[in-house]
Amino acid sequence: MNTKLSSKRKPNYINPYFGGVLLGLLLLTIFYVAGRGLSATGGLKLIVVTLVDKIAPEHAENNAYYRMFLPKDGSSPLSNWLVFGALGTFFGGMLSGAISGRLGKLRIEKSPKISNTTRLIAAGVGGILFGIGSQFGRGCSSGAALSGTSAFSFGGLIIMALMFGVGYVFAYFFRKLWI
Amino acid sequence: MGPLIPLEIITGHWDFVIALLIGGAFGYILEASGFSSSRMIAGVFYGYNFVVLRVFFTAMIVAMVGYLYFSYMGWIDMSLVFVLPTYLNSMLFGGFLMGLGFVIGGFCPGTSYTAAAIGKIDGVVFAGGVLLGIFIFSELFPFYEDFYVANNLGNVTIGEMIGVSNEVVAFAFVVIAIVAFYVTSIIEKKVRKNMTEYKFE
Amino acid sequence: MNKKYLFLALLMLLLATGLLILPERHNFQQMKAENLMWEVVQPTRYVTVDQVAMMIIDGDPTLELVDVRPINDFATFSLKNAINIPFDSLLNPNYQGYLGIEDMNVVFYSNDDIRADQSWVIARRMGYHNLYVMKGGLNSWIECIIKPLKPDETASLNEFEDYEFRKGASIYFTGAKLESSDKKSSVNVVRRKKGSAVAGGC
Amino acid sequence: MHVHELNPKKTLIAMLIFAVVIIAGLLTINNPRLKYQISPAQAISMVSDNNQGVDASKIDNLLSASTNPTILIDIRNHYKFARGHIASANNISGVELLSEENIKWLNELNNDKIAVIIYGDDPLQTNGPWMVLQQLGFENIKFLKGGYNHYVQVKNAEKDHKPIPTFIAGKAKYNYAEVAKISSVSDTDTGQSDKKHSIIRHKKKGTVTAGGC
Repeated sequence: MNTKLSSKRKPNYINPYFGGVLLGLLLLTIFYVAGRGLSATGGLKLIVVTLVDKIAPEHAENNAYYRMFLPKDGSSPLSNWLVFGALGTFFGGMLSGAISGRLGKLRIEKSPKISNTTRLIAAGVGGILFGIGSQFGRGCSSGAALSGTSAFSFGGLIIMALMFGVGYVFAYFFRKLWI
Repeated sequence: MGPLIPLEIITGHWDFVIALLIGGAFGYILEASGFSSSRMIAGVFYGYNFVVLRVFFTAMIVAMVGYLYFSYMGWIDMSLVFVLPTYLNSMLFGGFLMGLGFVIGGFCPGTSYTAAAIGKIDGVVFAGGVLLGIFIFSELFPFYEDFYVANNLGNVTIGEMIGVSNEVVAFAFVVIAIVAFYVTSIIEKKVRKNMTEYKFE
Repeated sequence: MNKKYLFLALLMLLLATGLLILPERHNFQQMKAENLMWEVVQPTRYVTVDQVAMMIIDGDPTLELVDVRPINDFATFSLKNAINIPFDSLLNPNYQGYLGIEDMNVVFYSNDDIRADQSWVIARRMGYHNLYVMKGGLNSWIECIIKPLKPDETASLNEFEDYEFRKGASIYFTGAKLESSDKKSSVNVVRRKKGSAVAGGC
Repeated sequence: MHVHELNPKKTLIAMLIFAVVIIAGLLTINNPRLKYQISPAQAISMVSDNNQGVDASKIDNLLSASTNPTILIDIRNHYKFARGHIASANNISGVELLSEENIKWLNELNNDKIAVIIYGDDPLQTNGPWMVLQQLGFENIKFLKGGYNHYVQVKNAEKDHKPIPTFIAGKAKYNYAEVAKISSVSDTDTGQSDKKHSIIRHKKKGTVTAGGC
């Protein structure tokens, strides 16, 4: 579909509607197979739980939140659907990048107006905010907003609306980061 | 018929293989749609690139409509599909933080994995940030334990909340999505005319 | 703008409209009669009073005893931690939350086993899983567990072993019953939960 | 508009496949062969009515009636049927009863208002299949109270000119709260419960698969 003229300069992404339909069908598949939605942060959460449990088991046992995700039978929290899903996401992205030639050397993508450090700090801060928010919201953009809303969860709709709404409200203040 | 795992049609460790496959497909679709680029994602907030909205809404309406048809045909038992419970207070707060994190960091966790996978340092840093954020949240959990579970509405669906059937909700979403697709494509065109600095990564 | 987009939009709208105009289907979530009959004739859906006693004594967390007798009967006597769902209230939405809890094995009991069995058939038709009937009901419970009869001299070793267990169980239940009469108000209420905390995802 | 968004050819193909799957699914919705005629709520109120069974003592008259004799169906397995059954009974298991021919046959009987009585060994064995058939709308199908074991007792009692035992179902035989409180309850209860005791002993002897409790 790419015109030959510009195929060098422009990455050959797929049509976003096509991606959307595929993602929708994937959601349907996971509803059909697993009876739940996609998840991205769940895997990271279990990694955190495992790390804390390894380093300070008593501390993990005393914290109500860690305890919630430590399997009662003493098995590793890592042997969980969510962790494998997150791993799959990573490798799936890598595969797609390799196929369409985007897999490359380490680099930073940013607006030309800001320095690399600024971009990395922003990414880190954004990640921390997202990490905390995803725990309060019981799901991230894929788990709560996308899968939740698709399964008609009211909470998922709230998170989706807020995520985009707040994004628009604060977009003005952070425009330098992007434009 | 479905869902297969809750009905124990698929058991044992096969579900991990399936998780890996579905996760892989998820990552592939995200990356191929361009979600590994934070500037592309952030474009949704500045009007120069609405690819996030397109993928997101298309996926949602296809899934919603398909889900209802599948349930109608008896392929999926809706009562066995997980409906995210609504804890109003903590979800409002969480949504707020995520919106903020979204516009500052330019990723969400799933997309940051794919960005990291193709070698973007900012993606790695974002994923690390998420990890740190979850750790901070867990460590401070005792301070807001009550807030975390306050105002629990249970596994309530959108339809139940506003008093219509899920079919109507799905229809409304389809209409909204189509209108949004049209409007955003016009906005995008206008914004891009005035933009010289943005190029595809 | 490509015309195909217009077509796509129309197709999506059409599919969504289809959802609105589809005729309602009743009962499709209920179990097919053939399957129901097949399960009805399986003896595996019964549990003996000995098994129930064993599970109670072991504190099996998956056991959910459901008393289908009327409220008054339940108030005068019930098994430990049992939940009361009177037979005529089986379809009452307030009670249905107790059925279909993941990983819970529901054991119906009544005076004998017929009422419990009827509850089983109705609940199974409604599509609930992991349901059992306590064979012999409370009558059997009294005869076997509370007042076990000593087997004849000629009885097999198995029967004597059963008897030993029942004697012990009898002491457990009659002794524990007296103390636990006030504990009963704190019966842990298990509400239907979709998925566990971990399944909450993300 | 991006270059790659100009032509949604693949999107169209994917969407068309999606639509075709849905339409194919809708066209092939298989309506169940057997439909429940009464709702679960109706079923509950119907089985709550205790007069659905047929007494063992009346069964011979029904079977030998000159007009519209009752059809008797033994739902036990072939082995037990061979060891003894009520004369003129047909041996059809519960699952077999739902086969296409049998449903057709039962429908004809239902239309002709010919009563059908099913029985198993004991009430428990009879109850489930009977309820399924009742919920499928066979109003003519009744069950034998107490099952085959009780029938044998009745016949034996008749032969020995003893009082015919009555069948009681669903009743509490003990005052549970009382019995459960004191572990050493004397065996000599009131006369009434003594009588019920004897019934139970009879029942146990008759049961082939003893050791029920």
